Amino acid sequence: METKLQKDARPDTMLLNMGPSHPAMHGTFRIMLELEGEKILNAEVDIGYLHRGFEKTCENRTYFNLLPYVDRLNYVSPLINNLGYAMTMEKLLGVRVPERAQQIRVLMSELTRISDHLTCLGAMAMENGAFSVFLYMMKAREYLWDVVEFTTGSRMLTSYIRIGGVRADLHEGWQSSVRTAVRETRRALRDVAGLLDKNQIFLNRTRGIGSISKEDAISHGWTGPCLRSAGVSYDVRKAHPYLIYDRLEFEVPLGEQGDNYDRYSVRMREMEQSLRLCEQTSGLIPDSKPRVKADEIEPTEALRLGRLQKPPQRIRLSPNLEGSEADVYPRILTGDAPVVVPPKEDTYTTMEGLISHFLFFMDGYGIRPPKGDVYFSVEGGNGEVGFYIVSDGTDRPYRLHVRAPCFHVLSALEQLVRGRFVADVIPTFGSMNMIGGELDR
Amino acid sequence: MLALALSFLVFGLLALVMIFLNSLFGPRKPNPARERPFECGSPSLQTGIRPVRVPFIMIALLFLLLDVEVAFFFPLALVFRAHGPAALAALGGYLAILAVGFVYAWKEGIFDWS
Amino acid sequence: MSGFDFLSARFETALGWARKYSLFHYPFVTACCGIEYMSTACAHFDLDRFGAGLIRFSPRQADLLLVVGTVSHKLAPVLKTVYEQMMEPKWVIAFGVCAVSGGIYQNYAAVQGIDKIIPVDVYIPGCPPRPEMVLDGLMRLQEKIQREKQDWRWKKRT
Amino acid sequence: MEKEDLIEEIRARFSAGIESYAESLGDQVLVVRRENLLALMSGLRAAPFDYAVLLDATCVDFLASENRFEMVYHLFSLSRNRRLRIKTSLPGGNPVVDSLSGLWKNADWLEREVFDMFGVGFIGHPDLRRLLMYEEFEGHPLRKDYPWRKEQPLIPLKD
Repeated sequence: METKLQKDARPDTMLLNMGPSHPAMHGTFRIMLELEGEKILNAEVDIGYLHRGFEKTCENRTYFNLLPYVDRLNYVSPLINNLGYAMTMEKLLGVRVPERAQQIRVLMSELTRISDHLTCLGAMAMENGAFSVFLYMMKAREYLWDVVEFTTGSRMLTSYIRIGGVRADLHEGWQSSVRTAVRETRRALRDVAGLLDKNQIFLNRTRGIGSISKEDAISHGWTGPCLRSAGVSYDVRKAHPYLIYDRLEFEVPLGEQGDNYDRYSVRMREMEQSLRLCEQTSGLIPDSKPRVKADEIEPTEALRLGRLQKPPQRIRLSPNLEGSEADVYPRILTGDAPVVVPPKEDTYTTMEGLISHFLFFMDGYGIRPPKGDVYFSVEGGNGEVGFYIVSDGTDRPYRLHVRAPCFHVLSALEQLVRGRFVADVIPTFGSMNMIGGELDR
Repeated sequence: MLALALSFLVFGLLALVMIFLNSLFGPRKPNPARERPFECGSPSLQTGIRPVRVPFIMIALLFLLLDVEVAFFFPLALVFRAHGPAALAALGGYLAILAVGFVYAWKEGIFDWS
Repeated sequence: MSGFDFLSARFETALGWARKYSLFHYPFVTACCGIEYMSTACAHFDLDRFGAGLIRFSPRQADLLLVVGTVSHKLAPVLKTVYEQMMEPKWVIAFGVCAVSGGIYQNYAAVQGIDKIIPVDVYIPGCPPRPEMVLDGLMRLQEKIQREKQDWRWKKRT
Repeated sequence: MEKEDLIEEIRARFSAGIESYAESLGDQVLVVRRENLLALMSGLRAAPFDYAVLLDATCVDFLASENRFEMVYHLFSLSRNRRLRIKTSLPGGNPVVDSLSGLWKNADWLEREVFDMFGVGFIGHPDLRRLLMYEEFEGHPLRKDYPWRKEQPLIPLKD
């Protein structure tokens, strides 16, 4: 197949593939370069190597089963995708989320935003030769993932933020693990800033390279850290405040020239702001009252007791049953509409609980929002993550489209790379933080 | 002298063994795909070696010349302290001759590309 | 068992031992498992303790192909080319459920498991697998390398 | 920073092209005729309304209805911090609409993706090719009548 680049290439130039399976191309991105020596005359981008048919799959899954798919869009900051999807559905259903769930959501999405920037900058520095920066940042990320893991159960792709709240309350002793994570991340950021900020090699590779003007950035639909590095102050958390961001104070860092170094420094300063947000939110969240250690009994025992005319006392199930804390539910999940998995204690002990649990998962029932379409967006790691959902009243979305921020950021890569040298492609591409799952959906 | 020869012998043999160890143990499974160049997994955009533009060749020749010139500094450096100013004069003469060629190439515009 | 058989058996275990602990892997990273692969290869869960830490980005110098993440139909020919251009002896690890069997993406775009394209030695389930599962998968591959009949040039082809 | 709502002025100035206006869940939605789309968009991008960012452009396939495809554009004005959703429906026979790549640069890729997934043509698009799928792929996967699991492998697969 003759690509466009091959058709209008000069005979004496060299055509090079910076192909999908390349260490710096995150495995699923290909740039075809027309080179005259080291200088790039023309570049053509070829994406779609990680197109997994997300939007088609969404049309065949129920709203509740979509959560794992939504996690895997921007898989570096998965909780923010969950948040975007859950809030879009809550806007469509008109459901209010309790205060504590909103605070936990802010804490969790800020933690994953930091791990998103850590991964992006670590990979960018490693591709430019600073391998130790990558190791420091991965070490810091382990602490952040510890907090996420203890609360949600899995390190990365959690499906923790559900429609109508969050899946479980914070784990006991969460304040100390958040404090350790923030302290370790600050130390790692200090080391990396010392290593890279005035490093002449890093400056030569990034300062003034891949720079974009404000008008071009806006015309390419840039949002997020890349747009802010061009000097345009647009952050969805400030422009359209959601959750409790209006009550928390944080700045929006801006860059001047919009080049690679500005994208790097905006992300570094943004991590500092997210750390401040984590501290403020953990100060706001009242510590959950210690769980009363009643005698937990197994479900079969509960059923046998339930058959008696009047079960002796309120049956408390053993905590290893998924979602069994009935007393915690009202604090972390909405009670407005039947959009939440009923607690196990009701399911096992009352007939209505059993029916509602069964109905929730039965085909054709579950979460059925009203007909119509809705668009809502949150500030993701790379920019504005927007969900456009068209619902036709059944329990499966008729159409679900995701506004992927790095799709727009990457559409400007050809323009930024033309006329530069081959070595400049790596830092420019690294600073844009391309995530395959989000770009190709 | 013996120590020098011995070490050359031992380490030379060791190097040779290491090199041919691979051809002794490596399995031979010829595979046509391995003849094609590796271009990050995607089909290569052009076949064969393209003609190289003239400025590249000129730069390569000039580099060859100057590199050999630098190679001659090393033996001089070994005996430099023994001969004092005479060595310096020899070095200056040697450099001056080559500098003339370098300046000529520079004026001919070898460094300003299209 | 004649003297030669004894010698070649001892020699094969030595060769297996040498190949087992010097695996240079080629990370064919595509999707979410790549982020977990990063934490497996980095300081905390260190892949280097098993002799497999050195990352080679060209198939000419790698003997373990680590397929990490979803392989879509557009990427399948790329994976096949990279596998064929690898040097012998070579092994393949399918890292993550998408590489093992297509995972949660059973639709028009994703290949349902890379063993439809290339032969696979070890399958590591999980979406993404925890780093401990990856290390366990690597240890299983090392056992397999130690046990299997080594292939070398002047071997008596039985 | 939020200036007053200019939606009334928009409806007044472009009343020819606008079919209907609705307020759904707090978002402003304009349904526009296909012919006046380009004129309206360039007008909205210009000074008083200043919708400088094309947030998103996508398409929805209503298989049952006569006007099968519906293009949905989301615009965002940085200075006025307002969002606007613009819809235009295209007949199933020849789904063709004017391309916006002259106004916004990211429309190039967005429209290529919609062409790849739905087969909607864009007049005036500089280089309308498949973006996500490979050239040998027949059909448009996101159409409702394309089967969900119909694979078209590039290389022969061992089963």
